[in-house]
Amino acid sequence: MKIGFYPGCSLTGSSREYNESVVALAKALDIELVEIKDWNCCGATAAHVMNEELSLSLPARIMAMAEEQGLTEVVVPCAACYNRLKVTQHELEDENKRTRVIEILKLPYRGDLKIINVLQMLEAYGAENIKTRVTRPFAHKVACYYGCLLVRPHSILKFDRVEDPQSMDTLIKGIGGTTLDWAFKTECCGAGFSVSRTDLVAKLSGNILKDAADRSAEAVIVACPLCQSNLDMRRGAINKTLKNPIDIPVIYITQAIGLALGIGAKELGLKRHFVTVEL
Amino acid sequence: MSKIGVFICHCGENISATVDVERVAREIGGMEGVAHAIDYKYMCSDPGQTFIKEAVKKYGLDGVVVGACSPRMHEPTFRRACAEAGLNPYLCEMANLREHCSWVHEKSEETTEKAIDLVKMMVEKVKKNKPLDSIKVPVTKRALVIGGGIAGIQASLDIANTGHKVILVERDPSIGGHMSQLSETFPTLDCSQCILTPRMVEVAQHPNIKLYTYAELESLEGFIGNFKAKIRLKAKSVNYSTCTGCGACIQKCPVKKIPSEFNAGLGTRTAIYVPFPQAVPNKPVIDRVNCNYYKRGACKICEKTCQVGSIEWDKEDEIITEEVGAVVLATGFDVKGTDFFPEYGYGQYKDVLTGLQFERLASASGPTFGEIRRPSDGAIPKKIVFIACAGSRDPAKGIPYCSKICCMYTAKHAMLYQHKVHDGESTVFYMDIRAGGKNYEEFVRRAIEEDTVNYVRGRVARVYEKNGKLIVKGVDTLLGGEQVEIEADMVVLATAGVANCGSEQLAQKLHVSYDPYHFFAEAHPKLKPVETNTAGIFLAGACQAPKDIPETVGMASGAAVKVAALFSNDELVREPVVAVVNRLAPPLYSTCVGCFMCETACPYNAIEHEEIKGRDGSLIRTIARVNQGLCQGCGTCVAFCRSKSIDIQGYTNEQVYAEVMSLLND
Amino acid sequence: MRCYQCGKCTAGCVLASDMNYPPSYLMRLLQTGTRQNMDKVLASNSIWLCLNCENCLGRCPMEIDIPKMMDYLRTQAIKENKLHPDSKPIIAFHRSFLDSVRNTGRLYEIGLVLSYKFRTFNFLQDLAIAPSMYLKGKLHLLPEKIKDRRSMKRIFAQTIENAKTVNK
Amino acid sequence: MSSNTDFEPKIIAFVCNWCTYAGADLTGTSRLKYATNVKIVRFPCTGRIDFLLLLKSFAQGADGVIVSGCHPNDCHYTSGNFHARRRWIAFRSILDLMGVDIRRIQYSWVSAAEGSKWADLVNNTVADIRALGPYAEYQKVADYLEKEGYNEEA
Ligand SMILES: Cc1cc2nc3c(=O)[nH]c(=O)nc-3n(C[C@H](O)[C@H](O)[C@H](O)COP(=O)(O)OP(=O)(O)OC[C@H]3O[C@@H](n4cnc5c(N)ncnc54)[C@H](O)[C@@H]3O)c2cc1C
Ligand SMILES: Cc1cc2nc3c(=O)[nH]c(=O)nc-3n(C[C@H](O)[C@H](O)[C@H](O)COP(=O)(O)OP(=O)(O)OC[C@H]3O[C@@H](n4cnc5c(N)ncnc54)[C@H](O)[C@@H]3O)c2cc1C
Ligand code: SF4
Ligand code: SF4
Ligand code: SF4
Ligand code: SF4
Ligand code: SF4
Ligand code: SF4
Ligand code: SF4
Ligand code: SF4
Repeated sequence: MKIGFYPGCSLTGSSREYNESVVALAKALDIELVEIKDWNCCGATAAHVMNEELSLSLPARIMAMAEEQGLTEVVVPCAACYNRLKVTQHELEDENKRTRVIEILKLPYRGDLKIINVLQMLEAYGAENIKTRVTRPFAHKVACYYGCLLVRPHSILKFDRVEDPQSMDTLIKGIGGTTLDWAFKTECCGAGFSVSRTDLVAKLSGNILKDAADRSAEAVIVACPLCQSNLDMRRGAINKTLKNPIDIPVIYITQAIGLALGIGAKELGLKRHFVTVEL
Repeated sequence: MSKIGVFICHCGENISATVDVERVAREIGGMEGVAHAIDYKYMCSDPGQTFIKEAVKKYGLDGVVVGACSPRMHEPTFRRACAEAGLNPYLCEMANLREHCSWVHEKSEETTEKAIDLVKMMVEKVKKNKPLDSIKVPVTKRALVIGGGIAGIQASLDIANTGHKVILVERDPSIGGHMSQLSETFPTLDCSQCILTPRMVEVAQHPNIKLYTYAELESLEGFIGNFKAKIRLKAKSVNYSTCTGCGACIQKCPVKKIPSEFNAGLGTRTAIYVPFPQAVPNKPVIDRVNCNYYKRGACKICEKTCQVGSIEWDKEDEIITEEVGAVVLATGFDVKGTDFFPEYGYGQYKDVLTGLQFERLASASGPTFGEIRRPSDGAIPKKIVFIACAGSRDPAKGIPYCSKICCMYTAKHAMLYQHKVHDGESTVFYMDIRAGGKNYEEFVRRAIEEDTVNYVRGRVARVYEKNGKLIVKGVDTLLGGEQVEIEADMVVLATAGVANCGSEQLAQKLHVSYDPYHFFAEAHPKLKPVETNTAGIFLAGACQAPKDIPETVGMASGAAVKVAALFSNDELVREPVVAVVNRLAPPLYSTCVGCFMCETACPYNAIEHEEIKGRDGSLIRTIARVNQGLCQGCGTCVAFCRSKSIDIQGYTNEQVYAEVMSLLND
Repeated sequence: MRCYQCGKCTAGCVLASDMNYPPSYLMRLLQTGTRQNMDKVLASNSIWLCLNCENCLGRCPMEIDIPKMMDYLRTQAIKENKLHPDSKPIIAFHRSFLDSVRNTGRLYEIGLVLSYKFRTFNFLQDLAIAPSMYLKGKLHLLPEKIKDRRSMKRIFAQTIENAKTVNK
Repeated sequence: MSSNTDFEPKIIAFVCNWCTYAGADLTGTSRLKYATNVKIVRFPCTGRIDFLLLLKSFAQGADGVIVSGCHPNDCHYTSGNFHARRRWIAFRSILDLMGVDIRRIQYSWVSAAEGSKWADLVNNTVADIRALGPYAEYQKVADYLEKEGYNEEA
């Protein structure tokens, strides 16, 4: 199985461990990831907030490059990038916007690339292999945290259910884990405010962690580097807002499955987290 | 050549003040085909009518035109006069010289000329008029009522009490509908079953009512006064003529865990069951889907228990035919389940209930014998949140309309809760309180003021469970959007009232229209609320739109009166203003080419297919035929027919052309 | 605007209590259509605090796209230079982020943080976590650059640096 | 547009029995005044109105035509007026094709309660048609009817 791959900036920087675990897991599941050549940043929230055409042009270039490379399907592990790419694709169905963006890019753009997130990739191409290759069942009670960007806007992403998504829970159950029925699956963690309004991130992420901890989760499972860094890297700031500090780790779904398949902690980048992972 | 009589009226001075009536009579008198033309002060008076009658006889008139007021006023008068003189009434027409001429124009040459034109038009039309006979259709004086909720019960009793026979068809094993599930009813808080049960019994015992429970309409053919209904009697597996209703079989049936429909899923029932203790008829049916014997071929405990041998294993559905003259549709409504709203719990939290489930909890005959207890653990909830408009007024996920009854029943629920749990706290999240009705607003105020129900204006965004509590995240919009979070023990959703499942198919079987939400459509939103646009089929109750009991009962009685009025005659007499497809001598038969454009156009399904067969019985052609019982005379088909084969009596192409040409041909 | 003030957006908005005007209130202000209330909206922190998390949109019975309106209002506030103080660090962050993308085609996190600190004069912030980030291999000292950096210059020149392009 | 002041247009109104005819009756009972140029032909429903009749009217010398019935949703026969409106849309293009000035056909809704609307409709139509002048191309329509027969799209 061969599939296009857009890592995005976070995965090459502050969320390297996500990249490492995606790559390691893909290898273990016989999925060949073909990185888009000379890819650029999707612009994230910054472009979205500051200028609409910019926010469409940056993702459009990525997709144009992938199309040029002959890719038909691209997995985008970062939920923020996934969201930007999908929304851009949707927006560019509008003739005028598309013409304008093609004029800016000076690249052909068709818009028929299939953009999927990591959960969809694992569902579609990994489910069977995961089942047969589990060597170390992931016997933990965890809270699956989807965040906002993976499921909203539903009308465009058309992924899972908005209020109570299940795809990550199903994957975790598939490797022997137990998942919580909890309330904050898709509440916002503060997203792009990590640097500019750490106080708000601490409050929002704090609420999320608290609910998971109250329900005695052993870990929070995520599929987005923004969520991960807010819940993990900002733990110091979060714990300052809470009565009882919380020490449950926040790991990627790819790391959880990697562990179950017997991939080493180092290979999965588990050492890079701020909150020590002992699972 | 025609011999037409023309009578111009002064209407005192109403016409003659601006129109030179003598000149009108004079000029018309000179028209080709006019045998007699006069003017007179009051044509509708006795002497005026006598002039007409005498002229008909004296001149042997074959057409009459009265130039007077609007035909909407006196056409029947003058047609009757003609008929009395022996002239076919449909050979009499009126020219509207008052409303359309003298009253709307100044006195002038033009006004008189217009009056002359108007009379000319009618003279030309009358020349083309043909004698018509009013249509008589026989009436079968027996009514079919579909649905045995309070609407169907009321309509059946009212019709039966006028002395006519009623056939009541109910889908479930018992009549009663939603009302039988209710605890106490607003705005008086009287016990629902106490007022309903006597009527249910009355239905069962009424000599004029034939009750078919566990039955559904299979098909309906025919037209007003003359319907043929095929009814499917679903196999009950119990012989009702011998069953005593002792209930021994029910006690012994080992399949006990089937969610009870009557208790809205909160209680259980057996496979052989009577839906509720007061059921009418109070005899069981076997639910074949869940019965061990039908599922696996073994059990038959009920059969062994039954002393009178009433179990019939091999009974099959039976289809019977009934002839009826009118139909009352009373199939009611349904409520949406809790899974309608993902953010309120996906139907996954046991203590998030629908209003109907709360009714069962509050009902003395319910699963908790009237104590408000949580389905999850049986505890008495100390804090309870009611969410109004849960599904209604929500174009995004629900339905855009207001379900109308839920503001009231929510107030009732909060009140009942406060009466039963004295130290309880209840909060209602609402958007508007719609309490239009006699004593309704007072009722809601009582909930707020006397029973201290906490009303918060704002919608709830989310409900989730934590530590056995339901966390309700709402807002108080009257405090500028302050978030309100309540840790509740129970949440009750005022879920939307929606059309009954299958109502669309039923409407299609009956050829009645339905609205975009699948509620049956009334013929006119204000003036014909109980009629459908199919003559002879009437509506009662919540099948037309969500409504409460008083309105339902009023509507049911209204429908019953319509049926009784229809049954008050042996024959229906109708204006012959209906469409006809022309008929010619063989081998032509008709100019109709059988395209059935008329069929697609007709809003009343009045077009039928007629097969023309040769002497040997072989099919020559299929052409259109109008069912005069169904045709309402709108004429839409006429405009659709390209071969001009269908025409409408009284407004034929010929007649209308004659009118138009009289105006333009000079 | 079809908003009927049910308040469901506010009930579920994670930052409603930090906003000058919670989302439903903001919608009401806009609904009045007066200049006075528009000014209130533009000068509020609500439009800057909104995270575009779309909780409100996902639940609004009238499907009102509040996040999209927020996008528009932010651009409008910048254009009219009516900025609530809360907007400063947020805009500074976005600008620094985009600078990095413009120059390298990707996000250069150290560069971003440095540039952000110059913009906000908040030199102490994040001092605590940067070293551990570096130690955990989460920060690159040198920027990663894409080859076709000219395309980035062109995209920026024709969009955000082009005075004529505004958010719709 | 003053050249036609002494031109008195001939206008025929095709109206339905339930709404507009009754509306025009109300104009009368309210004693509202309007121009004498319009003569009403009564139909059960606008759905009955056959557009051949409109063409014939023009061919025979009408200068303008009014078609009016119940408001949408108020149709006495549920849907007749919808059919009429749909056909009118199709009919417009035929008229256009033939070179008939569609401004000469006034399509409107007048309910039984709109007596003054009827008066306004008549007066406005008369003014409009007077401004347009006598309908001179009737021969075209007559030829068309002769040649093509009638092939209105339903
Ligand atoms: C939670 C709740 C509380 C309420 N509280 C009150 C109150 O306090 N006071 C008040 O005035 N009103 C109240 N109402 C409203 C009341 O229930 C309705 O007004 C009333 O039930 C309408 O009666 P109906 O006969 O039209 O419909 P239904 O009660 O729905 O009866 C319809 C009947 O038709 C049968 N049926 C359906 N389809 C078919 C078919 N195809 N063939 C044959 N039979 C069919 C059904 O089985 C049913 O028996 C409440 C409603 C709800 C949901
Ligand atoms: C401002 C306003 C606007 C409305 N708009 C709408 C609307 O848009 N849509 C709608 O559906 N409804 C509307 N309504 C409501 C509507 O007017 C009523 O529903 C309707 O008129 C009620 O009809 P009725 O015959 O019961 O009473 P009424 O119309 O009041 O008729 C009662 C009749 O009885 C006569 N009468 C009274 N006492 C005696 C007596 N002792 N002996 C003999 N005769 C007597 C009266 O003279 C009168 O003719 C409106 C009402 C108002 C006030
Ligand atoms: S017939 Fe009509 S116009 Fe003549 S007097 Fe009677 S009411 Fe008046
Ligand atoms: S045969 Fe069926 S209905 Fe009878 S007792 Fe057994 S399970 Fe119950
Ligand atoms: S035991 Fe027999 S008689 Fe008694 S209720 Fe059952 S079927 Fe009827
Ligand atoms: S009746 Fe009240 S609760 Fe029900 S939909 Fe209407 S406003 Fe909402
Ligand atoms: S539209 Fe005319 S030709 Fe066609 S089936 Fe009907 S009557 Fe016959
Ligand atoms: S006149 Fe109307 S109701 Fe009668 S057949 Fe024609 S379309 Fe149907
Ligand atoms: S949820 Fe939608 S309708 Fe309700 S207040 Fe917010 S924007 Fe308005
Ligand atoms: S998108 Fe903005 S306004 Fe809407 S819920 Fe999220 S933060 Fe609140």
